[in-house]
Amino acid sequence: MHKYILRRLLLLIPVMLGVAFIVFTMMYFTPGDPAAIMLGEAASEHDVERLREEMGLDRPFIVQFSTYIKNLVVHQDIGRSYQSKKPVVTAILERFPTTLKLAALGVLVAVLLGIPTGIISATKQYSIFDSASMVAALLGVSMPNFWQGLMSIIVFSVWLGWLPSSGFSTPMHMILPALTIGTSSAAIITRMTRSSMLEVIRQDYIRTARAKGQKEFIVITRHALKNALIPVLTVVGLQFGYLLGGAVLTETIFSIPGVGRLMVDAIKQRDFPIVQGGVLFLAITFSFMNLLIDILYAFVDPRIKSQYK
Amino acid sequence: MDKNKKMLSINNLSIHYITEEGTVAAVQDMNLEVAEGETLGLVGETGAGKTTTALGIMRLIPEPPGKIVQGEIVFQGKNLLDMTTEQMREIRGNKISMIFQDPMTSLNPVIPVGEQIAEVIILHQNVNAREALERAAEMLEKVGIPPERIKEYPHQFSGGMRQRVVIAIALACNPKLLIADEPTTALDVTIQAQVLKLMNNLKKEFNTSMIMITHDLGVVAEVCDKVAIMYAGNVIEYTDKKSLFTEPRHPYTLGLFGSIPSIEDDEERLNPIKGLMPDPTNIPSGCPFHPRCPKVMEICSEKVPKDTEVSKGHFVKCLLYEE
Amino acid sequence: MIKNKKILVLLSLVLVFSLFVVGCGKTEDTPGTDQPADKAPEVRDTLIVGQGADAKILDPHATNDQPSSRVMKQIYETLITQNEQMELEPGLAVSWEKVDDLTFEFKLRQGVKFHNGEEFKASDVKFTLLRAVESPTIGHIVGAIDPESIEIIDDYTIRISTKNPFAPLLAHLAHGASSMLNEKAVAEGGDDYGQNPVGTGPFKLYEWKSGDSIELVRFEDFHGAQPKIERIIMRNIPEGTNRAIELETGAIDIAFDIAPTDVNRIDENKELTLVRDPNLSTAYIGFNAAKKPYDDVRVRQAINYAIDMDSIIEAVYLGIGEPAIGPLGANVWASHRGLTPYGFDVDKAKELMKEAGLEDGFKTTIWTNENQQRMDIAEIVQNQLKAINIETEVKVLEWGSYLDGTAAGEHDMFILGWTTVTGDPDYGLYPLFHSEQYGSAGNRTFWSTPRSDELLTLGRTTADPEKRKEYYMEAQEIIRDEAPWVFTWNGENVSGTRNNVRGFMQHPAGHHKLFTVYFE
Amino acid sequence: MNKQGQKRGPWREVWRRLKQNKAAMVGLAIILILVFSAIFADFIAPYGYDDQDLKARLQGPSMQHFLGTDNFGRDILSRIIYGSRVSLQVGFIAVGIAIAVGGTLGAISGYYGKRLDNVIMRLMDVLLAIPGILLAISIVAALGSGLQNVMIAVGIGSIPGYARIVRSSVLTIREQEFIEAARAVGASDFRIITKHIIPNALAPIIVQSTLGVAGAILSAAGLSFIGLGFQPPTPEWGAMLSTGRNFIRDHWHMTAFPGLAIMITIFGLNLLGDGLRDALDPRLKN
Repeated sequence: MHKYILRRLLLLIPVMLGVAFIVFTMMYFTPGDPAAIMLGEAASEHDVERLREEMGLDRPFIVQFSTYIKNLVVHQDIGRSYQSKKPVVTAILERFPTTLKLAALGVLVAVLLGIPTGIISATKQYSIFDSASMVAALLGVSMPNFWQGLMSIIVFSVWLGWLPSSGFSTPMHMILPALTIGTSSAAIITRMTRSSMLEVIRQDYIRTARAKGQKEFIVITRHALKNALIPVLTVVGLQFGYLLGGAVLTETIFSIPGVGRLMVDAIKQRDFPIVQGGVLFLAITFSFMNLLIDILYAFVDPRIKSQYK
Repeated sequence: MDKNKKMLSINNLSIHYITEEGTVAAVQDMNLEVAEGETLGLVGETGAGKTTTALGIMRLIPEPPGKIVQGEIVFQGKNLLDMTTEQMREIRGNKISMIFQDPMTSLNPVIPVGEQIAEVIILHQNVNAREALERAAEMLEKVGIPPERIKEYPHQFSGGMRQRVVIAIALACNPKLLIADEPTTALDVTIQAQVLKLMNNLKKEFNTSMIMITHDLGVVAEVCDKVAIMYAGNVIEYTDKKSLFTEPRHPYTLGLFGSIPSIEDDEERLNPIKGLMPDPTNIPSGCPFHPRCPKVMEICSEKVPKDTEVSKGHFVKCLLYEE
Repeated sequence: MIKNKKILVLLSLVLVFSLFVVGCGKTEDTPGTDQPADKAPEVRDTLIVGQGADAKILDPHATNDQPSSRVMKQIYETLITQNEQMELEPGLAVSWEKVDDLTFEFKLRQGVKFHNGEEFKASDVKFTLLRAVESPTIGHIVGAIDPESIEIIDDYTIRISTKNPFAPLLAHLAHGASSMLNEKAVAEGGDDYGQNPVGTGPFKLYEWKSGDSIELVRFEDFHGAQPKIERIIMRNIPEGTNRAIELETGAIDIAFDIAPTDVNRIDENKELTLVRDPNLSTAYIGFNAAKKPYDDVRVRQAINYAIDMDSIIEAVYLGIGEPAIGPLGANVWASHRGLTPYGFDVDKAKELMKEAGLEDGFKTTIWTNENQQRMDIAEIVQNQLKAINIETEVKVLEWGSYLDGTAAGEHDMFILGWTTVTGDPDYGLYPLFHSEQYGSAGNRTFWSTPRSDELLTLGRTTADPEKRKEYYMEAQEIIRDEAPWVFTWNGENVSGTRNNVRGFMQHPAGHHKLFTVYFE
Repeated sequence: MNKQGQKRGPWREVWRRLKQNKAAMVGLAIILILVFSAIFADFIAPYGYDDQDLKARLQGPSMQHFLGTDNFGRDILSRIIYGSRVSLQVGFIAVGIAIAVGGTLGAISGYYGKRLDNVIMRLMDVLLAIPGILLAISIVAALGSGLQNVMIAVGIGSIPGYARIVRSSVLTIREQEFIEAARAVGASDFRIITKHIIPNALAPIIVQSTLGVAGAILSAAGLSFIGLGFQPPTPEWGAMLSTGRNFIRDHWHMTAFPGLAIMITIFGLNLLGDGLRDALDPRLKN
């Protein structure tokens, strides 16, 4: 197991270097001079040049990239934001908890909504509940979440006045964003749980459990669920990673100061250190998340555990 | 051992599967009896309705699409079909146990085998979890698995070993009736013999009645007292083992014997039954076997044959023997 | 035993989530985000303001953006201040006098403390100005000052000179970029000074939740009158709609930059007060006069005639602000109010196009950045120019690409805005129309005439206000006739406040004082 | 195993199964209607997509304008109808790009294996590790906005998915007998890949791409919602929605209808995709 984890971690290194390189290259060739943006509509060429020099933008690509990697590897330093002059790590860590919380709440909503619905749907296949929740799930997948967010603001904030429309400070503030970001995941998890559950309850070992005289509830929760949740777990993990990276739309709609908005702003303002650091950070988080799921797998599924050895 | 004490009797049982494509009469007008300590063989091709019968007795037919349309299943004097789910759960795994066909899939892959055996013990016997595990270990030993392996998972066992675990689960509560659904089909030939022997020994030890589902007449010869041959949901011949092997009557049964290669006979070729099992949603009229029957008569496509007692305790569903 | 396994799995799942939810980010109980409704009618001492973007950095020499200026206005002070009528008033300097054409002498206020306890002295002024001059970010504001010549007479007297005569110097010293810093604080702050600002203003930074809010707390040693409120929380609420909703529900007390679509709603709401004042901003459609066919004045004029600016303003700004008649808004000093608008006259436009030999029109592009109003204008202009056979393609560019492209002269028509923050016409004309300012420096039309160049130079180097006014009047007439721009719109500051908010006054430059605000 | 002989048979069978699936047929109908309205927008739409009428701004639904008008007095229904062109183009072409590039990479990777496989798959890992929307935003920032660039941006993000599918199909097919047979008669690698391996990987690709089109449309709408992507007056649904956001409190119809259009489209594609999956792989059907 340890060996397996170590191998996975080592494999991450070239991937992350690749991420750094791709982002760096892309940013380098993106039109829009960071210095010019900082200086605005009226800045003399002299000033722009001075600033470019100050920022090190006048150096050739290879020099810039290798300096970046050197600082990263040797000094664990990924620079400072052009705009706020903050260390990139600080700038990201300030925002990350909010996004993490948003994504976690979204996944929580998705899990709490999706797994029970999926289970009930599967155990009552072809019932009205099943059909209704399947249509709902399909709609959930089909609904653009930014649209859903806007519509829920209209209904719950504007028309009914029940919930605040922006910010992320109190539980009340979190309800709409969490629902918005969690809906499509809930739908996906519902579908996944249902099909996985259907697959499992047709298995012989479920019949075995019933043949033992076990209660149906226990058959479902203990025998079926544990097996059915294994593939669902992957989806939950993937969704979590996806929500972390894709929170920007929800953050925009609800004025939530998360890492997604930081990134989009940074891209627009050509705040390259933030973009690079942020993408790297999210990529690592995402990869760790995947690793975590694979490890969790081993705990749930003894078959996989023995494979890792 | 009182051979005449009835353990189970099935009367006029019909089980249908109702699907969009049509209704399948998986079991039709079935009449069977199993006495205490007796072994009944249920023989037929795949799709003949054997497993449905077994699941019917366990009341584990998936509903929908399955439905028990008529009949009764009397176990120890009580009709199982009248029982509540609660009462039925008391019986399952306790008084009636079942061994399934495929040991590779009938164990839960994410639960250690010991717990899977212990589960049935906890359910039906007044013991706590620790005691149950101890008993589970004993059961493992009884079926020939070192009890130290109690904490291992099914994937760590071979097929034959897993079937032993399944047998351990089935016999853990000392059931009155054991239904074994082709318990050896999925196993290697050498293992098959071992497992059959094990079952036979245990059955004798516990004085259990048994329904042995199989398509293998060799298995029947080895373990059964009585045999019911099934074809397309019907028991077409029902008799004791001896008369089945000495004087089979139904053309289908004859055909079955014809398709067994025999070393003793000098016949050069096998005589397999021509044709295939009918589409279950589209059973032929009259006698369902008539399109394949070598002795088919005109009336066979019109009239549904009834049980005919050709000699004492030997029932055949064939118009050849109807008056 | 059996149960254990299941519980373990369940637990691990629950744990993972609860860890994320609870663990990261202790629940923040910002006093500001509490609904004031739950509070007793005690006198509120915390003011909550919503604005459209978070400050970038609180170092006046490192940025010149509006959201940062709005916060820094409460933290820092300048030698001279400009009141809401754009008149110069003493700030950290109590008086000043002209020594010669290039030099001013300032008497500094005594007993002024910085937030770190240091006393404000002439050395701080010198340090600040030297640091400012070196910063490329605000070069256009303090660039005229000659760093060599800053002379400390005594702790409370200092002389500042410019390299050349520079009439608007005092106005530039009133600009936020000339805010006074403390040398010790800057040195201590190092690279992180922008997160730890130290000024002499009535409020000091208490907490900055990046992207969410900035909390300021009253500076007890402030040299002037103590503000009545103790805390200011400036919340970042980018969406106009959300800002309005938050104001209506009482989650914030003041909302800056009310979106045109929300103006009526705020106005009609009995609990709210709408505050509207003209500001110093102007929006314009520019032509790249270095490119055909825009090098032909007739084409530029034709397009001026072909655009129905009133309907655009109505559709885009929904009646906020007013149509611009010249390059400077009404509240800029020496703004020419007598310029004749071109008006909407398609026939005249066609005539001019014919004269220019382009009655069959041409294909062109109109550039804009992602600003919603500018994109809207572009769409309508595109539609209206069809009438004189001009086929326009709207190109929306990101701000960075837009600045690059327009500085390099790759564009045809473009839409942009300008704010004459100093209220002085030099600031509003020189960077935009002088030939020395082509490209990135501000003149993205690449238009100029020798005479207008001369006038603009004279305007900035002449001390006599009457003379300056004459020069600027003439320059504005030339710009009108030469039509490098289609004058579009002069903006308004529109804020909304709760009814119990008192003492709020908008500054035309947009960075409103909040320390005069109190609750009733 | 004679693949050629079987080829027609399975697809007819798939179609037969698909026809029995009512939901999938509903999905197919939705998509066909969209395709139809995209092709014949000029005839169906009551107005042009950029016919401004500044006097009829922000009108609610009425007999003249079934879905109301926008802030420039343009007919929203017409814009939605024309918008189907944009969305379908983006969806299908983006997925086309992804299939072409991803499929090729996956085929090469799976077929040649070893080093090349390792390099390509790590590259895919890199792409996967970057959050999709940020990747798309960065690409649009680098290339500039516009229909074409959005397609590329959205397409690049979904390359790894197809590369993986094709690769794994290739890996399972590579060793099968008919490939050996083709090799034995001296077929070139290219021929083997295009004639034998690709057709066999088709089923999972079809399923993935139906759902992929839905994803691409959503991504593109998301991009233009953030304000990146399309040049006005392109009637892109996400952009319409984004504009409508400013008017959401008084004129919800500007936001609601384009959103509904997106939702119905994605819904249709999902129905069809589910149906196709069941039809192509009957084992998965419940």
